[in-house]
Amino acid sequence: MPAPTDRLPFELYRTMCRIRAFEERVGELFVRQETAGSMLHLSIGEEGAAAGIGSAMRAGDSFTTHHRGHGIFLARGGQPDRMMAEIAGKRTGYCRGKGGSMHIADMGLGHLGANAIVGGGIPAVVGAGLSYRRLKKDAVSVAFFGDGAMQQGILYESMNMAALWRLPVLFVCINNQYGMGTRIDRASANLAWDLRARSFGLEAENADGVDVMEVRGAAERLLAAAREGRPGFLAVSCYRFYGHARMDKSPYRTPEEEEEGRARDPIARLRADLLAGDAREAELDTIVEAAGREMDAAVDFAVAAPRPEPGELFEDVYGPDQPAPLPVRRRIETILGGGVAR
Amino acid sequence: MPAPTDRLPFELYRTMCRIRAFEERVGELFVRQETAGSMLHLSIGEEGAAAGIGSAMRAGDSFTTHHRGHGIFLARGGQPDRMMAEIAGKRTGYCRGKGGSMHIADMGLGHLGANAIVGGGIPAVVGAGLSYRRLKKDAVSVAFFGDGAMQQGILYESMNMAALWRLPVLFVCINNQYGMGTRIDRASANLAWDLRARSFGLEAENADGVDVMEVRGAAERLLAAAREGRPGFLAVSCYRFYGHARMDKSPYRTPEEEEEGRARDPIARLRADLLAGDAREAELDTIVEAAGREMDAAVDFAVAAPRPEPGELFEDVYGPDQPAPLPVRRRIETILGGGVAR
Amino acid sequence: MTGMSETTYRDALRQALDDAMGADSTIVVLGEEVGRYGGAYGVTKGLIERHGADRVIDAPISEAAIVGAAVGAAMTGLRPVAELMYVDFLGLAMDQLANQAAKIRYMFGGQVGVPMVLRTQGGTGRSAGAQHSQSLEAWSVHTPGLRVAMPATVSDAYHLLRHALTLPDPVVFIEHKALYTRKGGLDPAAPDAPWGRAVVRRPGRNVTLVAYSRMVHSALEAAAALAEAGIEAEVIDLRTLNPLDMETVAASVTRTGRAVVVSEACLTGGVAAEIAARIQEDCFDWLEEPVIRVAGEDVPIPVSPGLEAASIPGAPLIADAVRMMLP
Amino acid sequence: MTGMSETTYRDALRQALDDAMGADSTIVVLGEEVGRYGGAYGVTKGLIERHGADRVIDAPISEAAIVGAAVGAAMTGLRPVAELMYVDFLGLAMDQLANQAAKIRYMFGGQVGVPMVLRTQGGTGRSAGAQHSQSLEAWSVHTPGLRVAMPATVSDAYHLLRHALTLPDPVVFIEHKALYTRKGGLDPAAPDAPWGRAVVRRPGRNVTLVAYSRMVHSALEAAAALAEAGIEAEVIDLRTLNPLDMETVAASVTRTGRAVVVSEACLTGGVAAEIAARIQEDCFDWLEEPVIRVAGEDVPIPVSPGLEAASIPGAPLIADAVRMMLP
Ligand SMILES: Cc1ncc(C[n+]2csc(CCOP(=O)(O)OP(=O)(O)O)c2C)c(N)n1
Ligand SMILES: Cc1ncc(C[n+]2csc(CCOP(=O)(O)OP(=O)(O)O)c2C)c(N)n1
Ligand SMILES: [Mg+2]
Ligand SMILES: [Mg+2]
Repeated sequence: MPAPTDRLPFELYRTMCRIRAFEERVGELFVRQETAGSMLHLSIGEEGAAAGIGSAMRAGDSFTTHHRGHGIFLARGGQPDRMMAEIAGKRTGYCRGKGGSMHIADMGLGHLGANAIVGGGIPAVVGAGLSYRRLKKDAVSVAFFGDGAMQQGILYESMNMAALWRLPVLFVCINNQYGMGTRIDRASANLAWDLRARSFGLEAENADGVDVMEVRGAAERLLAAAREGRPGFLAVSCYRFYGHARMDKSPYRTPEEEEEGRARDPIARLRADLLAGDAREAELDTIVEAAGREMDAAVDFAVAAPRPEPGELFEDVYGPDQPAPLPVRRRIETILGGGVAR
Repeated sequence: MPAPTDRLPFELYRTMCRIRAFEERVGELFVRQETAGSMLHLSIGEEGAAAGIGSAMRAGDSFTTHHRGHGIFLARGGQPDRMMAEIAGKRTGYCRGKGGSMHIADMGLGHLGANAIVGGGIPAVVGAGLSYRRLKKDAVSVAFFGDGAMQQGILYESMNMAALWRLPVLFVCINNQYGMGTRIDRASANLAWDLRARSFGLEAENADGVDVMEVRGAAERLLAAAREGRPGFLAVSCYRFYGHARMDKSPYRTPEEEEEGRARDPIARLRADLLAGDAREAELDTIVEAAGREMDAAVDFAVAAPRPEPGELFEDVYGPDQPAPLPVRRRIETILGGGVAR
Repeated sequence: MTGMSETTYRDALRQALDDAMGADSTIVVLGEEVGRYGGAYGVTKGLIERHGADRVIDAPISEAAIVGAAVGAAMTGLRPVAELMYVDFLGLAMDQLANQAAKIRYMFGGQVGVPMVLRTQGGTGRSAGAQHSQSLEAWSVHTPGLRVAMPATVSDAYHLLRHALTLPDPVVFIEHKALYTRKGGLDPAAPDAPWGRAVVRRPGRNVTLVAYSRMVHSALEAAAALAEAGIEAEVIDLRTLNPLDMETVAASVTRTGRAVVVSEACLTGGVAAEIAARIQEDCFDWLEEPVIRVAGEDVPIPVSPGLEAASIPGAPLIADAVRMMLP
Repeated sequence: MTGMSETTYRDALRQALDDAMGADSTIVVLGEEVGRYGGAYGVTKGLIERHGADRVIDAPISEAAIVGAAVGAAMTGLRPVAELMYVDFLGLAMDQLANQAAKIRYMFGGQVGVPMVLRTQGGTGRSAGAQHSQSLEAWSVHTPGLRVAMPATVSDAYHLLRHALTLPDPVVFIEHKALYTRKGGLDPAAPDAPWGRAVVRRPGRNVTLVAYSRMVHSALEAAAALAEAGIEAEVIDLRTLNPLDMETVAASVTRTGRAVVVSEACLTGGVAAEIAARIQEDCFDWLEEPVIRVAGEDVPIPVSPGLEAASIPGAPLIADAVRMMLP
């Protein structure tokens, strides 16, 4: 549900500030060792992609993300407290603490899941597109992935299928210039990825992620086309402000490059644009502060949240009504007690 | 080793006639149930690709093929008798009867292997390219595959790697219009496959497989470029004259389409061209007859050849000097005899 | 259709798909050559005419994306039947099967399931070579979250597939290429046993033969040969490998005191190891002899027909193993 | 370098690669982030500076093609070390590993081998979640043609890798992410035992604990705890899963009469089943109790640290299993 046009830039500003505030706090939480897992990938610098595309999607649309997907989820309505709790491995998190940052999902909001396999979540949107067509649902499914996934074969298999079957699907590459320590030009022989997409039968556009309005415009066009059975590809260029994961200090980048990259800040850019229009500093500061408070509360929620109960280990391996796997200890007790261990 | 230019068309004619004669006979052998295996894929109609490219390659170059690779192997020097024996599952075949039609190989001639996995043999040429560069061998490695493999992700991963690392590699798609019963336009969203290849950083050309000289010309250019570190892609269009496998009667094609397709016969075409030049019928007939005699002899060789010995089942699972796997019967005897079954 | 009739394994599978698609409009069939061609082994022949190209979908040769698309479809309201033409192609799609389909319900805290069936076929018997003849059920059996069914009979071909198409979780459904033309009785109203239960195909008191898929028939053949020498072998058909019905197996082995596990898959690391390990766990005090595995040789499958046949167990080896076991 | 010195598992692996590359110019290292980044877990750090970008090759995120390229390179004169950053990514490359690398020598009648090493790491311990914490050795162990090594100690990290780099066949070399910082002694001139032989890490007479990779240390911990109660557990480190040294295992079990197999991989269908099946085959008459498996739970690995830890066996469960087994 896009906001009325004149409020849109403010809404996008708010979304981007919320993402940034979320990521900053989740990074601190990591340092405090309150997050679950050794891997935490922050999307700071990539807010333009998340907000621009997320805002152009509709209720009912679905998506998958890569491992750097907090921002996208927030832009699609993810609740920061339940997200933060999930990232902390807590029971009140979106996935009851079993998924964490890299496997967060929410069927209610159409989040078909983050993925720790580069490219792993891409073909699911082809399947979702098949569903929507067969079930006559007016919805688009969007795969978000990084530039690294441009080298995974399954992307091209999926692109071809979506185009062949004219499915309501959009492929979005968030090109932050690096896959871990590898710059795109050392991973990809030809960086004109829109040509790749076209050669597989897709509509294709590039957008500059520093300009959220440009991203939003491209997303609107491609989502509309996808809804009509012309699936597409959108490459959004941006810069990964910090390391690959929270521990990585990016020794493979020069300070100059990083400085230049961080200057391509979609939040600062939109703020400047808004101030050049009729926005006032105070109004924007209010947005920033509110985002900060919201995310502080999310942190508190996550830290205070309960851990999963031990027995939950065996839940949800199979569907409801299906027997749970037999714990190894129980097996051994049964065997040595002379019974049959199912 | 290309023949002197003026003899080249005659050489190509001879190669194509030999391939056709081989395939016809191997098809008959199948009907007589003398071949091993339920699967036999004939390359009749595709001789232009095999001869055109095979003749442009040099001694020392290597290649992998798909499941329809007899013609290519013959064009690279494969001995019909040992090929036929292999296809018949005989001990004097190229692979001692263990590989059959779909896994024939000959390291001596640089045949790194046919493959029963669509796309399965493609990345090996990237590895061969790495070897040649590191070992300073002036050689190119060529992957031959069908149009069906244009939808396998590993092709694009391999293309990207070859281009990124500037390897002496050529990718050749033998587009016979069908993958089993599926016409290319029902498998591939965009048929401009040369664009796909270019978008991955390769040089790319299309050639009409009915014209072996055209194929040869394109192959020469692309092999030369590959040798200089500019890997390429060549799509050769042709028509699969008969069914997918020997049993398939292609009910999914119309008789009209088949007639038209079979009219695109590279052998008939070259014969006409030669006769329009200074060739005489008798000269060409001699070539055809010699090919027939050669292949008859190959059939006799294969039929008379010995089957593998039972003990060969356990040979070559691991390298020389490595112990062979313990036969199941021996295991059971050892266990029930009270010993330790390795 | 009710009452018992004679049909083939292939036709029973087709009928299961047809009946299920009639009963559940969310079922779609997706795979290479499943539509117009009717399936490489003819299982889906006619389905596209009956249910339309919207539900019987010919896919490009993209195994990974086929399975991945099925996962996405299953998460969003469809019940897809994805087909891998050969189980040997699992290596191309294993990430989507094991890392996605199998784990999604768990990773996402039970929010959503992946009710899909991966239909495929495996095994030897057609000299199809090392890349088209494998028995790879072990990979799926070792993946929590997947169910695995391997029907041996015409009736099970129908009923296990029908049941698989009602389950909330991904099912790897592995047919056997050498069974398609096999004939047998089918009553669509009467399954041999509930899903997840093994069935005693032949009763006996001297030894228990535990088998699944085609090896059930080899075991029955061996049992018939042994009977001539007065040895009564009980033959159990596991039907599903997840669930694995050890109760039925243990009930038999605690009576017979001897167990032979038969599997076409190569011995080392195969499902027969799991079954053997469980039998000795469950029936230790009753066992007169070690649990014996009669399985495929630890070699790739050769093309040459004689070697191919020698690479997997046949009734003679099964019978010999039993003879060696008996006093 | 000669004589014993103290180092880490990570450094020993790096030294093995470094020494092997010095000795054999056909060795190249190929994988994601192996060069400039030095490997996701730092194993290859510095190799690119020492051996050049021609031999330490940073690859795009294309697991299937990485393994496939290694296969082609191995067939044409190089000895590649391909790296999969996590064993969990095997599902993307399994076709190239199992259908190509493992079968080429056999399918081609012995004409050529595929002397490559697939280095990867697995296991839990970093709350890395269901797709980054698995123990998938069973897939490779069930694939004839592959060798499989899983070092538990610093010395084996070095020596097994050095030996793998001399073998004529593809070796799947699986490190454990929780062992990289582990310290231990290394004498580059003196392996603990030849390749393919298991090693008794602690002698004992009451029970045999058979383990590999990280679980060797858990088993040793359990043995230490048991010793306090006067129970002497013998701990065997298998070191390689193919070859699988049952002689050493049987020599122990025929003395102790009791065996516990310990594996981090989920229980059903895991390598522990193969080992258990073989122990009861080989030592049936000596066993006082069934062979017990202490393995990972049959669940995907959850992220939440407490649940993750509970999903795999620890020393307490191993010790308890032994206590339950003893009279
Ligand atoms: C299949 C697979 N290969 C490798 C990895 C390890 N890995 C995790 S993130 C990453 C880099 C991904 O880069 P990109 O797709 O550009 O996403 P970014 O991290 O830049 O957002 C790699 C190599 C993985 N998780 N999955
Ligand atoms: C990975 C894989 N998927 C499916 C198959 C089954 N199959 C064998 S050949 C074939 C068609 C291949 O078509 P194409 O690549 O055009 O080669 P052609 O047979 O036309 O020469 C298919 C689907 C296979 N062998 N391997
Ligand atoms: Mg990136
Ligand atoms: Mg074709």
